[in-house]
Amino acid sequence: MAARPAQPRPAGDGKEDAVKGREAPGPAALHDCRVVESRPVGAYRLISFVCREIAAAARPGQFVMVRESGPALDPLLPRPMGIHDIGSDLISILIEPVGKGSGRLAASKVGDRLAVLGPLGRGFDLQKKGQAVIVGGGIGVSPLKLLARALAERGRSMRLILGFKSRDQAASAGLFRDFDGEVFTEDGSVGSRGLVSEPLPGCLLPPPEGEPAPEVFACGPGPMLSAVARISSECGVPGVRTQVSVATHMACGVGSCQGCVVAAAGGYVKACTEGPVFDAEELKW
Amino acid sequence: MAARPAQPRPAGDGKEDAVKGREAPGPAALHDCRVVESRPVGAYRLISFVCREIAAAARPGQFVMVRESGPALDPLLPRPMGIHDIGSDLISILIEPVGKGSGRLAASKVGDRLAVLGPLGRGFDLQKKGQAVIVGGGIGVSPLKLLARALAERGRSMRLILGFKSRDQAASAGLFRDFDGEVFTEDGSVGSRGLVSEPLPGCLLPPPEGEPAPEVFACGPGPMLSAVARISSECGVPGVRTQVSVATHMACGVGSCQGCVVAAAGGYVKACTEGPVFDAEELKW
Amino acid sequence: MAGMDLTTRLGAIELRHPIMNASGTFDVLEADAVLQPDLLAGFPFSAYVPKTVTLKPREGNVPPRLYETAAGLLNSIGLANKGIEAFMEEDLPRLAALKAPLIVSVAGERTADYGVCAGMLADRSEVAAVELNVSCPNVELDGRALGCDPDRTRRATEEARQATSKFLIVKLTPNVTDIVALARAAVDGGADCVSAINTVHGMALDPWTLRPVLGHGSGGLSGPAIKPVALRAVYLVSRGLDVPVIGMGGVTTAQDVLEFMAAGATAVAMGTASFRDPLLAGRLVGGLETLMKERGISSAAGLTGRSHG
Amino acid sequence: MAGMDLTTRLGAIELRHPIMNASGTFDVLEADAVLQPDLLAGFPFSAYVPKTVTLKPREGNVPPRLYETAAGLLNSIGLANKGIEAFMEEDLPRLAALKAPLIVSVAGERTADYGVCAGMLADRSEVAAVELNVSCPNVELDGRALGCDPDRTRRATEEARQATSKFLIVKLTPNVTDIVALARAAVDGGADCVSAINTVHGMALDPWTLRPVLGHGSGGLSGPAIKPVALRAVYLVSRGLDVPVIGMGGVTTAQDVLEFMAAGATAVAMGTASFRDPLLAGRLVGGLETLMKERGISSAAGLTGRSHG
Ligand SMILES: Cc1cc2nc3c(=O)[nH]c(=O)nc-3n(C[C@H](O)[C@H](O)[C@H](O)COP(=O)(O)OP(=O)(O)OC[C@H]3O[C@@H](n4cnc5c(N)ncnc54)[C@H](O)[C@@H]3O)c2cc1C
Ligand SMILES: Cc1cc2nc3c(=O)[nH]c(=O)nc-3n(C[C@H](O)[C@H](O)[C@H](O)COP(=O)(O)OP(=O)(O)OC[C@H]3O[C@@H](n4cnc5c(N)ncnc54)[C@H](O)[C@@H]3O)c2cc1C
Ligand SMILES: Cc1cc2nc3c(=O)[nH]c(=O)nc-3n(C[C@H](O)[C@H](O)[C@H](O)COP(=O)(O)O)c2cc1C
Ligand SMILES: Cc1cc2nc3c(=O)[nH]c(=O)nc-3n(C[C@H](O)[C@H](O)[C@H](O)COP(=O)(O)O)c2cc1C
Ligand code: FES
Ligand code: FES
Repeated sequence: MAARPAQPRPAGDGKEDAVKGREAPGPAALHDCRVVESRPVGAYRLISFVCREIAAAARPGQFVMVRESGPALDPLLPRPMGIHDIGSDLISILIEPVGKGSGRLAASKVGDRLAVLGPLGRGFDLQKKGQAVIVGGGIGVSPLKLLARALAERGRSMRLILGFKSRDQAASAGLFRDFDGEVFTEDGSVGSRGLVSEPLPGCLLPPPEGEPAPEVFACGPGPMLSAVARISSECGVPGVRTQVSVATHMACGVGSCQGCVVAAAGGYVKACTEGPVFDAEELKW
Repeated sequence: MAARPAQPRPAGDGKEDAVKGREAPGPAALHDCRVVESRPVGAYRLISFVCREIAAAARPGQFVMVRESGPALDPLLPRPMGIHDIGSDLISILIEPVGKGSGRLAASKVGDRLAVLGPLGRGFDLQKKGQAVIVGGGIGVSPLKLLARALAERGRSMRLILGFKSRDQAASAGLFRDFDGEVFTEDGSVGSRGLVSEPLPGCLLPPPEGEPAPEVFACGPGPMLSAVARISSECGVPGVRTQVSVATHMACGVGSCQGCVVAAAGGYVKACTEGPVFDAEELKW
Repeated sequence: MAGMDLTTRLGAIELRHPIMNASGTFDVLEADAVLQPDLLAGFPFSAYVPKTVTLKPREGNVPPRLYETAAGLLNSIGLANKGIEAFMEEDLPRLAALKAPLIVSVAGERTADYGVCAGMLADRSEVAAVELNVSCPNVELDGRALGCDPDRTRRATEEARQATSKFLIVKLTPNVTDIVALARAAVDGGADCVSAINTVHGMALDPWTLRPVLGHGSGGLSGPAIKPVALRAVYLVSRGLDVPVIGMGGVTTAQDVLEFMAAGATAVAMGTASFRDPLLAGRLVGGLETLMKERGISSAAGLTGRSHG
Repeated sequence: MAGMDLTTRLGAIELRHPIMNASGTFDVLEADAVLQPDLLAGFPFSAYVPKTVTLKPREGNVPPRLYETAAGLLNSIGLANKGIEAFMEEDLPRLAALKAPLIVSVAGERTADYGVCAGMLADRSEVAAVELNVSCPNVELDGRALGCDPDRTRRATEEARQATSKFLIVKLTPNVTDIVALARAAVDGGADCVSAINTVHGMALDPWTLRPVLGHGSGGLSGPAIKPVALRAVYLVSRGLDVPVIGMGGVTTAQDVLEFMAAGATAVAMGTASFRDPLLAGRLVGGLETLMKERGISSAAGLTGRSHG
């Protein structure tokens, strides 16, 4: 397979689609942002910082590259974090501390400064009309709040399915209390015991005559995403679309390094500029 | 000149001397210490942290190796900092932010944790009886507070001369308000205009018959120390002793790396275990 | 700043300041879309080096391709690129809009490729200079880089030299016993300039599975971690040779730029630091001026090689 | 931990766990005085390697000898040591109190010195093994290290091999094009084991004067910055050869120990990290056990080379 040229996509290809109903995004830039909230949410940590520009421009499914401000060079690079929520001039992110970079960010205190590059990436396409089935796994639930809010604003009917390993992760379901979500845990400690992929087939039923097919939006660990992609491609309902947000290692977040690629049908694609949201059927699973 | 073997000095050579009047030091160890005070003192920053063991054991002129606790590896190594003052279970250090390591330490906030190795090094020998002339320059004033306190406890008559570049440095003279100090600044903004070496000759007068000669204690930048050493060696008063505390790059602080050496008459000596306080006449200037 | 002269020269190419980008770390065509629509015009770097191109398109290595280490970054992109033909057709015309000289980086899987690529670019007026990336896995050498071998390096440079009269730069790999010997081979082969350093060989294991974390197995280390290695290379090469040196490896601050220049560089390239801040270069120029002023240095030319004494 | 076997072997030398110190970074005789009066008895490392000794005393390089870089440390100590005779007279008897095998590191300014030093130690029962530090500036090579030349490395090893029947380790320098070739030369010369890596060549300039900051000009880079370089060296050398490898370079955490072992090390040495915490090694042993348990690995032997797959 040949390398796919790294070109900005032509107009009208879904990027602009996603913009409908929101003002056009300003260009991404590096912002020096003050942390105004830092609190634990079970196993995760919710950090909010002031950034009017990103708050005005960001769309559901976009992400930011975040690092501590200052001259220390370890951790060296920013870490990609999905945009969890937006206030008038605030951005919230939800962090699972899994290593050095995320651990450091999760330790941010009120008053600390973060260097934030964003908004970045192509978010979810909100164009379609069918029932939205939103599936989140673990820390992958984070960007789904902004998505659920946007879909709700558009009056889309929604099913929200959130899956976690355990009780301390499932605490983050509390962040979705504005929406009517179902919670699954692998250990059965909260909600139903099981994986999020279990209720999924039941959500993908043929729509009433003349209505559009359901549409799946998913974010979570790789195995979850591939299960979701498989289930929706095999559900037998014509017209079901599945958008997945993938997580890969990133260095630049702006298409410069070619480090974040994932395998797609036509070759590698960059998760940072061509994603992180992809149509499941574009990708090789 | 041949390398001088790195041996612990024999008993009775001054290390023990300095202990007189204080309990014998416990061994140095790495302590996890909580910052309880962090405030600006002009151009410097005063940081206090809890460490009962070091507080109990440290003697004037000793130092600690300090770094931020935690896994971040830049800055990598601890930085040597003179012990400025001791409370019942507190240690204070005074930091001049000159680079990455000291800058990071100076940014410590109350509640932060520091990894502190100490107490380290050979402090000032307090054995002699003559008038003490204490000379500090810039951030070199820091360890002189503990020294002045110890000499005062011993009833030694003292002259305290503190020199600075400018007003913002000279603010640290306020930390010595318990003692009767004279302040010099290069720009004349505070106290007398001039270098600390200027009043020194006037302090080194022959003692009254039968009294011991004056003794100089100095800490400050290299050029200041060498001026002090020269002035006292040339003052013509027999028996004048000059102890200087030197600052060199250190990696380990415990005699392992041989990185901190300074040139002495018999070869290189380690500032961390054989110093940082030396007799001026031992060193090559 | 009044009286400050930051201009520097690579042969006949004049740079308005010494800070350029390192190949493979800044994609101006992408950035133009993501960051600033006017980036091609208000470009922060003084020269632009696109990602290395090869004769044939390369899809690059299997991901993961990145892993962060202490103050460093390991990458195994594997020279993913669309091939020189597509590059010349699609990218070169767009890059002509850049307000900075263009230095095209080429690599070959075979020694002869260097000549072919240099020849293809020889009469394109958009191209100010050609940089030979000799760290590419070489099929004639079982995948080792020809840049590790002085003889091969000289021959690859000769091929390129014969094919073009453009300013010719050879980019040195630090993964050798004697980098000065390699630099000399490049100059013997006809290079007008050397750049140093490319990434340092390194490897990381997945903390959990304990298997190599990069899809390709091992990779190249860049960033502040390698700065001391790079600074030494620039120092030695610039003392040992008469051609200008482009210094790089861990440049992150204006102070770093200052030091690489003092070590002997005529221009300095920034790579990994662009991932911390894609528009950093612009700000460093002002910082560099300040640092020079504080030290009483009034021109870039007066700064170059200042450490040699 | 029940059922955990952390013991590892270098030939006939049994180590109670894999973590030893790296030469030149832990002076147990000094530490015994400064840190803990009982350190010689309750020693955290599983083997002790003193600072390299040479035939004649060396006063070492002009200070400054240290400079911190991003996640790394540059040093130019210059093998300051009291000479092998004074070492054998003054230090060896005291080191006999250590509850850990003693590995004496020697270096030569001439190739023949390696044989002389090894011979002097040959019948000292306190000495379990001899390590040849081939990164010492060599007077026969204009000050370059003989460890950069396979032929010289083989000859130095042969000299030592002929002079002693003790377990013989050759410590490899990473500053070469092909470290496996150097390792092979050492084994050809009779080495029982190789250790890797010594420091990486590097340099720093004084931020203000812009002159080399180290008194000696350049130095050796150690610490986490070089870990990816070291891990790769251990991986390649252990795959390419049949002798045990002692891995080092940036080891700072239990996770690092785990990774070096998985990369192919039979034992792991900690250097610069001791400067962050001189008694770290003891705590890493417990941490290593935990990490192994989490991954279902029950012995050090089962961990070594696990990345090779
Ligand atoms: C578009 C996008 C959005 C993301 N959103 C969030 C979010 O909202 N909240 C959140 O907590 N995390 C999010 N992540 C994942 C987050 O970026 C990684 O967990 C983080 O970078 C790990 O860095 P570390 O230094 O803590 O981990 P490391 O110590 O480097 O590694 C720990 C684990 O994380 C994996 N990892 C390391 N670096 C990355 C990386 N750059 N990208 C992905 N995985 C990595 C490693 O393979 C390893 O399994 C997102 C990732 C992407 C690509
Ligand atoms: C025994 C001793 C006691 C000291 N007490 C104090 C004190 O009480 N308060 C205080 O502010 N400083 C003190 N210092 C100096 C302090 O350790 C250095 O300023 C600090 O290490 C600089 O680190 P940096 O990363 O901030 O600077 P860098 O960015 O590394 O360098 C900035 C400047 O500091 C010098 N420097 C760097 N590292 C060291 C080092 N390890 N030792 C000496 N100079 C260095 C450099 O040459 C340079 O000029 C003491 C030093 C010693 C040896
Ligand atoms: C992600 C990435 C991709 C790179 N791609 C190339 C390349 O295509 N051609 C090249 O000559 N160098 C390439 N390099 C090396 C850089 O140009 C530079 O020489 C090296 O990274 C050291 O500089 P730095 O530490 O500032 O990044 C790449 C480096 C990185 C990190
Ligand atoms: C201050 C210092 C002194 C060293 N002295 C020696 C030495 O005498 N002999 C030797 O073989 N290696 C010496 N080394 C190299 C270390 O033993 C080790 O190989 C290297 O530092 C890499 O390990 P590290 O990153 O854990 O420090 C020294 C390293 C440092 C930092
Ligand atoms: S993260 Fe650099 S190209 Fe995507
Ligand atoms: S600082 Fe290591 S020996 Fe003094």
